[in-house]
Amino acid sequence: MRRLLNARPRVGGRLLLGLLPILALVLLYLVVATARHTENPRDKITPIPAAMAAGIQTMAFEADPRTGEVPLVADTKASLQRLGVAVGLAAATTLVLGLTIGLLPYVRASLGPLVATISVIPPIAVLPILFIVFGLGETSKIVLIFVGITPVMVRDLATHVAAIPEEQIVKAQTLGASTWLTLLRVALPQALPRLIDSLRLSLCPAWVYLISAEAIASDVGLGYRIFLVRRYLAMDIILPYVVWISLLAVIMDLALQAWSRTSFAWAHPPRNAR
Amino acid sequence: MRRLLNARPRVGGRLLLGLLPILALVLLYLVVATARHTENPRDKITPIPAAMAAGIQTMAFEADPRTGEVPLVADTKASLQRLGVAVGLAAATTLVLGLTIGLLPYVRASLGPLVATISVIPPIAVLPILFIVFGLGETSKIVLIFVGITPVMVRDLATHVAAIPEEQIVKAQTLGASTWLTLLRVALPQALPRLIDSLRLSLCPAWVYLISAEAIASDVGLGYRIFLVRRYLAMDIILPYVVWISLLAVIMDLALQAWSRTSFAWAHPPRNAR
Amino acid sequence: MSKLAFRNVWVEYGSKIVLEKVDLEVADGAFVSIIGPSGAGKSTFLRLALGQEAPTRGAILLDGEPLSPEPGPDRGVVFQRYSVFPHMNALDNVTFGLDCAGSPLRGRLGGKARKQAREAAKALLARVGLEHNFKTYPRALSGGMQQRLALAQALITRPRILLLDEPFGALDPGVRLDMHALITELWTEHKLTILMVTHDIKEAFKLGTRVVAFDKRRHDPQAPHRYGSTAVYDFPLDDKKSRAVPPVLKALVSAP
Amino acid sequence: MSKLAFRNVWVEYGSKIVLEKVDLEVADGAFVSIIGPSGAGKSTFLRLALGQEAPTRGAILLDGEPLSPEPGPDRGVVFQRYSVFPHMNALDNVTFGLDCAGSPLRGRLGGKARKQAREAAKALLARVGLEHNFKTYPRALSGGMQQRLALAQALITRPRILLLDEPFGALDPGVRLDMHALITELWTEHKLTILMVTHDIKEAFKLGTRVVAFDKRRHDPQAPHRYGSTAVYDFPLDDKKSRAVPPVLKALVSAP
Amino acid sequence: SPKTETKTAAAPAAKTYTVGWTIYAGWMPWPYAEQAGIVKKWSDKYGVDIKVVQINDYVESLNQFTAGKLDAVTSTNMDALTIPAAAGKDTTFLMIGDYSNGNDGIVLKGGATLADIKGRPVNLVENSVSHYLLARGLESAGLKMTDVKVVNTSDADIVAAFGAPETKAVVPWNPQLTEIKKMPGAKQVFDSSKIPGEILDGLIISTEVAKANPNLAKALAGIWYETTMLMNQQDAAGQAAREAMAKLSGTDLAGYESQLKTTYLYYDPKAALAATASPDLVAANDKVRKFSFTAGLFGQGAKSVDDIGIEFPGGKVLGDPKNVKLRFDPTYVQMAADGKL
Ligand SMILES: Nc1ncnc2c1ncn2[C@@H]1O[C@H](COP(=O)(O)OP(=O)(O)OP(=O)(O)O)[C@@H](O)[C@H]1O
Ligand SMILES: Nc1ncnc2c1ncn2[C@@H]1O[C@H](COP(=O)(O)OP(=O)(O)OP(=O)(O)O)[C@@H](O)[C@H]1O
Ligand SMILES: [Mg+2]
Ligand SMILES: [Mg+2]
Repeated sequence: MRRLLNARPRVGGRLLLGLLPILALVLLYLVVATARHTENPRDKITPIPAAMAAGIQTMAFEADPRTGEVPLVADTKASLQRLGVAVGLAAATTLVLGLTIGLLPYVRASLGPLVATISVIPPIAVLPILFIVFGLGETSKIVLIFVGITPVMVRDLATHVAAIPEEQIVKAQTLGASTWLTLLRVALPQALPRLIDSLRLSLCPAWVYLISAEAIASDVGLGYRIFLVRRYLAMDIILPYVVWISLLAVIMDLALQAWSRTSFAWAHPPRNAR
Repeated sequence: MRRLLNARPRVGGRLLLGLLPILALVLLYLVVATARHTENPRDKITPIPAAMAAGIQTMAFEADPRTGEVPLVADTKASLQRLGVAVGLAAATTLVLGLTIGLLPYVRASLGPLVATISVIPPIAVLPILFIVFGLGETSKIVLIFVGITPVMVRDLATHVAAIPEEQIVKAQTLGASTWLTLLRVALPQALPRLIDSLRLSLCPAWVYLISAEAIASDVGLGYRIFLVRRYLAMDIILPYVVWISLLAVIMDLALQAWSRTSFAWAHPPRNAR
Repeated sequence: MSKLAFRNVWVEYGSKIVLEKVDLEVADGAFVSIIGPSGAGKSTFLRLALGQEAPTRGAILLDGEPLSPEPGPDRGVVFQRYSVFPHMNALDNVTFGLDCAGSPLRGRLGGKARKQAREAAKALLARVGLEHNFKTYPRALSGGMQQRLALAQALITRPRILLLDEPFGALDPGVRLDMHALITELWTEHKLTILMVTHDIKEAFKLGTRVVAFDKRRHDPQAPHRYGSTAVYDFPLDDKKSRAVPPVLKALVSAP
Repeated sequence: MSKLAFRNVWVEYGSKIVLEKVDLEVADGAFVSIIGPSGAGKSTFLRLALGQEAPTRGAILLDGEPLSPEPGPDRGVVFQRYSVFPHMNALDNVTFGLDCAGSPLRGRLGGKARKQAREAAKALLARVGLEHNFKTYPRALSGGMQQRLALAQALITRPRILLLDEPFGALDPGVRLDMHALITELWTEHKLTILMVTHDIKEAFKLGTRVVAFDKRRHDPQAPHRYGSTAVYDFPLDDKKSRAVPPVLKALVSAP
Repeated sequence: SPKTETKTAAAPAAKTYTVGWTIYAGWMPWPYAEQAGIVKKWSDKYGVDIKVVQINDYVESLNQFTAGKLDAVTSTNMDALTIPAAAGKDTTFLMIGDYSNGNDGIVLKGGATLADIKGRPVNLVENSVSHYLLARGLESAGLKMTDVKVVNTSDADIVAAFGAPETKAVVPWNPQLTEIKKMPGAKQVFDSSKIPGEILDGLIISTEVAKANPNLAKALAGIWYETTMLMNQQDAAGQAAREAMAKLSGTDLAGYESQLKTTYLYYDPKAALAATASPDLVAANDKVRKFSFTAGLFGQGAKSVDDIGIEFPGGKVLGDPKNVKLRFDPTYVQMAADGKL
């Protein structure tokens, strides 16, 4: 018999193996839900698929009379907009700060310690402060996401840029590059794929901060809706919303990955067979 | 004049430069606080240092008559305990899953996709589910932290272990190592420093989840206190608490870093001068 | 009696044929140098001998028995890089093989066995000139020292066959010469059978008792993967004179 | 007239003296090989010439003027590694120097200038044998090809001085020989002054018109940092005969 | 002098006034008024710009009011006293909308009477009216606060909390109370109908803002009473209004009407006026302020229960008359009752 270490599943088997635990979880849920439903037909905690379908129907296909909009669509739009603005701002800030901190010793000396300090403060702790300073509008939500993900990203990018071999920096200068051109044509392009990686890692925290902010003050948004219906323990709406949020998160992750692979092919070594 | 790129501050100047922006922020706060205080002596949003000192005095040096404990001490103890248990469990799980997923193709094929999927789900979204399944006690708080940080850590560690050069794995086998011994003596020791790095990165999210959980249902803890006193806008207590949390986070980060440097010196290349 | 035999061995990846119809017998105690252009399947051939990979067709026999389809302690190996464990110091790298053999559960010997293992490892390290570096981690060793360490590590389990994949490719010329002397000594001393892949044709002829060249017999420019490589030349080197490099090979492994 | 002159140059890091009292004049068009044991300060010396580092004492003059204290386009450089930009293909790597010169704001030429730059770069790439790899990224190039690319990249801005820090140290012997031929041709063609650091003493004598050896004049085993290195030997190589390696140097740079 | 009045109104008209609300049976008229165009109608009439915004988290909405980001907000009398007023913000109770008449309750899991609560952990929003209700309940059962262990629990999660095995007692308000009562093993042992008139809900406004622009206060009173009278109609229009409010609070008509049953809503301004003028109001608030002070809700600096002054109609003041921070002002309810809006 081969050592487990050396045994490799075939391509088809690999797919099946990967789906198995996910399917097992779904099945487990169905069994539990049916059992609880049989015992107590009014059980709200583990809704059966039919109940969830009804929940999805009201949230995703019927317009809310007050706003005239389909709740799921309106929530998704609002949340994605907040997320998009915040993540966009964070990426832009990260580029500027990460590049200069990583490349220019004077900027590193002055801003490095500040960024390192800020990056360890749990942003949720300052949430009450944010609301008081920025009010309840879009600003405080965007600021929370921004404050939550930017310092870590800046720190990561600065470290990456600082690790560009000294040889390259010297080489650029011997080819006539100024500080600006070294930044623009040597550091920036090498920073971009790392920034995308960093963004991918930051998306999960970004969602967390978005949902936390929407839970406290909002009248639309995916996080708002989940917290709103929590009062009624409406798991038939919460569960589909969670699945939907996860789906959006997965899609964003894949999109960023694809972008990096197509636009910065040089940064992606051919995949290891192992 | 030298290019900005090549200009390096001296050692002494570097320290000063690093402190400058932090001091500037503190100063800015003092100016704003004093101005607001002059205008409205009962202003609670930007407490002056004297008010904060009083806040610190009640929270950190006087026992709460109801419980007989000093609130800051009790909160810190409770929070650190939750954090410690959750992070410990997460680290242990990460080791087992990360090592096996990274090293054994069959485990990778079956659990890899599941972990990848779970790691993008924002844990806050599933919080209501956690409460229902695990109740309101310590368990759900610990589970939230655990669920929040483990998948990302497992994914990271598995990637790292999978990147151990094939040559080393083959070499171990030619030296008579079984799957178990390869795991124990080749993969595990190389995974440990990475696990510590990963833990350092996870501490900030861990704090976030801890505070979120404590904000929702608790009777002691740092996050509980911040969200409780929020109702009187007691910034004189919130601000010192935030500083205290940040301090704890910094200390943990430094401790982990020091541990890695002393115990796994082989994994730390001598620092770059640049 | 022949020791290692390749019988009509093929290696295919999908429609891509890497090795075809390899028939080769390696005698006990031989030092076989393997040369050939990049991509000719030299490393693949070594992986077959190692058991790291199985042939898609044909058989590999060791002493007449089918070769165990996994790497094991009877065949040692030294790669060009990543051949030692970065998290163990030199001594631990060498004792690792004894730890595995003697302690299948903990992977660490204890008590007297441990002491004996360390003595043996120290002797072997001294043999390869690392007597002053027992406690040094690989990162702090030069390339040449790392490869010496890898040799000591591979030899501690007394393998019958030693497989080397460009073991000296990353070394400076001076260091390389020292290593040549060392490997020749160890080969004699431990009565090894050695298969060594190299890009350096002079090295191949200097060290080997036999030089095997891999290349494609036929090239189809329209379908470069249609044909695989095989052993196109096989030179036994019995006397000193034959150690000059035959002109036909010079073209084969010229610089890229 | 002398071109590059080092006058009583010292380099100290705190109390550690790396170079002391270096006095050296390099004539126009010279090919100076620099050898010496590891840690002798060869790279430090090159960094001085590059302007990447300033001497703690003494002066460096270029044509009688103090050397600009920063790297600039008059002095090209090729390092052992990391000498080309991984995010640019071969052609972009070479045009980079022209882009910088012609477009200080965007760092990219446009229109006709761009076309001209690309033509020049293509010609230079063809010159170093990379005419089939314009679009290739460095990762997909072999080590030898990367160093060829680095040479083309350095030469496009027509530097007067070319600094090489172990440019061939990581290459296979066969490839190395090809590079020797190439650098000699380019040196003649472009009328360059070359300072080349190498660990390979034969290479130093084969290529250079002059060989300078760095080492400490005095060793104090109790305080190894008390004394710095300097140019202890300086061999002008005018005729073919003198190109044999003097025995005194063999000890200096023996393998570690 | 209607001329001068329009002038003073015109000057700050450039400012948009923000009114915050949170989900609670007695506050649902606000979002409905906005949806039905009633807000716009009264805004236009008085030349003020009013924006009605929902805040998900109740405590946060009061914080925002204290910080000046909201000009008016829905609140209980106790929270108005302990959050903005205790923070030094001069706050006016513009109108009493309702009192909780069973909207807040103490629910035990397995237990017949309130006395069974002894020794149990109790999940509630700490320092809120729930906390007050618990105190009053314990008092009635001859128990002390130290007989139970309070666990702070977010109101949004209290339903889920009740499902957890270690939860033994909760003090929720509606709509959560209704949900919890439906759960197996739930038994309500005390509710706010036993302390009528003590837990008051209404709209509070910054005294400064109200003084600067009385038209805003008038418009708000107008909006409120038009809406409450509409929802009180037992016809199709009234039912439509209640149905919309039900939907806005995330439930259905039946659910909402059952919540209204336990809410004593002053649909008619005359009734509200009477309640505002009644001496019962003073007595109720006296109880509330004493509880609040004992619980430490007046903040660090407060030395005595009389530190903060509460002014009632007719000039009666509880506490320090020189530091009046909470005012029950009948002016606008009176105008509504007189039909002068
Ligand atoms: N897993 C694989 N799937 C597909 N093709 C492979 C795989 N492994 C190796 N090959 C191909 O097999 C051929 C032989 O590879 P191999 O590494 O054995 O060559 P080599 O002679 O060792 O070359 P080099 O001198 O560059 O090391 C190459 O064309 C390579 O691309
Ligand atoms: N920034 C620095 N601070 C302190 N010491 C340094 C610094 N840079 C170099 N050195 C020391 O200066 C000495 C010379 O280094 P250098 O790299 O010039 O040697 P080298 O001759 O190029 O060696 P090699 O052959 O290994 O490349 C070494 O001892 C090195 O440790
Ligand atoms: Mg190979
Ligand atoms: Mg050097």
